[in-house]
Amino acid sequence: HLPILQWEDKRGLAFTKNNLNYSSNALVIPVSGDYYVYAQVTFRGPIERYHKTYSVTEIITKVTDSYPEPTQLLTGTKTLSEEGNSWFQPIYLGAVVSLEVGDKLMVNVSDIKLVDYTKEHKTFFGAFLL
Amino acid sequence: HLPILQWEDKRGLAFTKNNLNYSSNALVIPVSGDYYVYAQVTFRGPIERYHKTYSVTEIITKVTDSYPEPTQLLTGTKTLSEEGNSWFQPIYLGAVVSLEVGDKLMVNVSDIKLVDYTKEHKTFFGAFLL
Amino acid sequence: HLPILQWEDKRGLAFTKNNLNYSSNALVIPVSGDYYVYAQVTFRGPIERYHKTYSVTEIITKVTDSYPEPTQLLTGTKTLSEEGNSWFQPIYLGAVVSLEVGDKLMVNVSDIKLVDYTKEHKTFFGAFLL
Amino acid sequence: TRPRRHASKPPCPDGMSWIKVASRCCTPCPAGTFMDKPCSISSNDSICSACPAGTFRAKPNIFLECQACYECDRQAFQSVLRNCSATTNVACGCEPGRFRHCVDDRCSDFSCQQCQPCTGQLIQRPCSEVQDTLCGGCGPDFYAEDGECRPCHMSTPETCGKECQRACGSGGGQG
Repeated sequence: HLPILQWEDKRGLAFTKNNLNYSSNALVIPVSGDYYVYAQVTFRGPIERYHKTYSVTEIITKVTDSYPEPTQLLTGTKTLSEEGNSWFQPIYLGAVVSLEVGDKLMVNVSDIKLVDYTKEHKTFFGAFLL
Repeated sequence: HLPILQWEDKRGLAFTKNNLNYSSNALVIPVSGDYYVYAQVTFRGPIERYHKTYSVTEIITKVTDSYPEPTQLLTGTKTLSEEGNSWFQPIYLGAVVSLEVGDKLMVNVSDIKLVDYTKEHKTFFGAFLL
Repeated sequence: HLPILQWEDKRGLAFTKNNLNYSSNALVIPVSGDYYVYAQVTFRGPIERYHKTYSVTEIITKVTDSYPEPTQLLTGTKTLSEEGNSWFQPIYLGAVVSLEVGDKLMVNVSDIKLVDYTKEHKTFFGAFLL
Repeated sequence: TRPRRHASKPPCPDGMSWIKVASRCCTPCPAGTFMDKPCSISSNDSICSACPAGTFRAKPNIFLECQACYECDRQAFQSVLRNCSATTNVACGCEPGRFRHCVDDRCSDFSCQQCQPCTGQLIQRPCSEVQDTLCGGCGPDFYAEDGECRPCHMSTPETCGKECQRACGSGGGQG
């Protein structure tokens, strides 16, 4: 499986409320219902001693205790054509999904080393109950 | 007019509820109000025996029975610079629009052959009442 | 600071309601709470007598009367690789932020001359209270 | 006594799953089905229904729906290696004469590119599902020039240089 991003959930602009808590890299669903789930990851490169990146991918996945396989909910895949020099590529995803109490939401990326984690307003993740 | 995408509305992650039904390629608005409408289309190419694609466009449109012309609500248009080899380009759109009961929401694209329809989490469309 | 975009708030698809008003280039928050804030800016170029654009940036910022510095809430920054010929690049941003009554929301861009303001469905900005 | 804030989730015996709405452990639905009606306090077990066509569940589950099958990308010359069944997702490969050009290391997204023909060259490694043909040196009756393999019969004594003469014999092709 693709690497899972870790998130800040208290400091700066980050917050959780209404029992929608963050634990072990996941948002944990407190009550069953339809949620608008969204995330943006800003990718950036190249990483010097790293080979040319051909594409970047962001996936919001759902993990359910009773099922061994994660479910891919939303995926953004973008090929890159910025030759050699440094590049930035934001991918935003958002949609309504039906979730059950206890479901865990996570964000996977094709390569953690390419994620721009330096500013909270460039890479973010959230959900709200409709 | 640009081609209109068809959607799965029951199987897998897809669902409709609260009388927001899907019929003839459109979401039909059951009650007047402000809706957050969104869609992502993942485009991919090239299609070999097809000329080089210069740009891709996704438009969420509204059709109202009482007015002959569709209204373009949201548009995402992106030029492509991936030379020759295969490329992927997701376009996400989302915003609040005021809709009347009976209005129909559809997604148009510049070229249906370039739409990645293979996985439900790459291309999706939805709306919810605020 | 980066230039601030001006918006149409009455004509066409644009509207404001529930006291979420637009004044001096900003949406003014009428009641404290969590808002889903979003904006899309379509950038396009090149502007003939203009040097090659390396990247485009869109930032949704918050200004609070009691604090002299604007706060960057959401940022989308993308490098461009379309060699010379004309290009289009939409950037969509959206997330939940906690706001206080009187806070002002604005959209800043790296270069106003590159913003495609010609069609209301290509560049838009909004917010709604959860 | 302490008030029971809410029915906490006792561990279920192996092979059983906690059903919140029923506040009890029940047998999950087998692979290939989904939980149409969860078990309840009164009834003994859940009602499972077969996954509708175009959907699947690979493992026992308590889901209310099955997962939508992927589709093979015909526009990108993919072919179906294994159809979607009630318990397995579709598996896609490439049409004959094409190989996978992966978008990333996982290769969950790929296009099918034409195998190179190695005209006039020896095939060092044939084209396969996962990689292009690997061409070797020039084949018999061909000689190497400007990075290409040219047929001996196309050369003339005047144009047949050292390599051509080595590969095609002294007189070259015609004349």
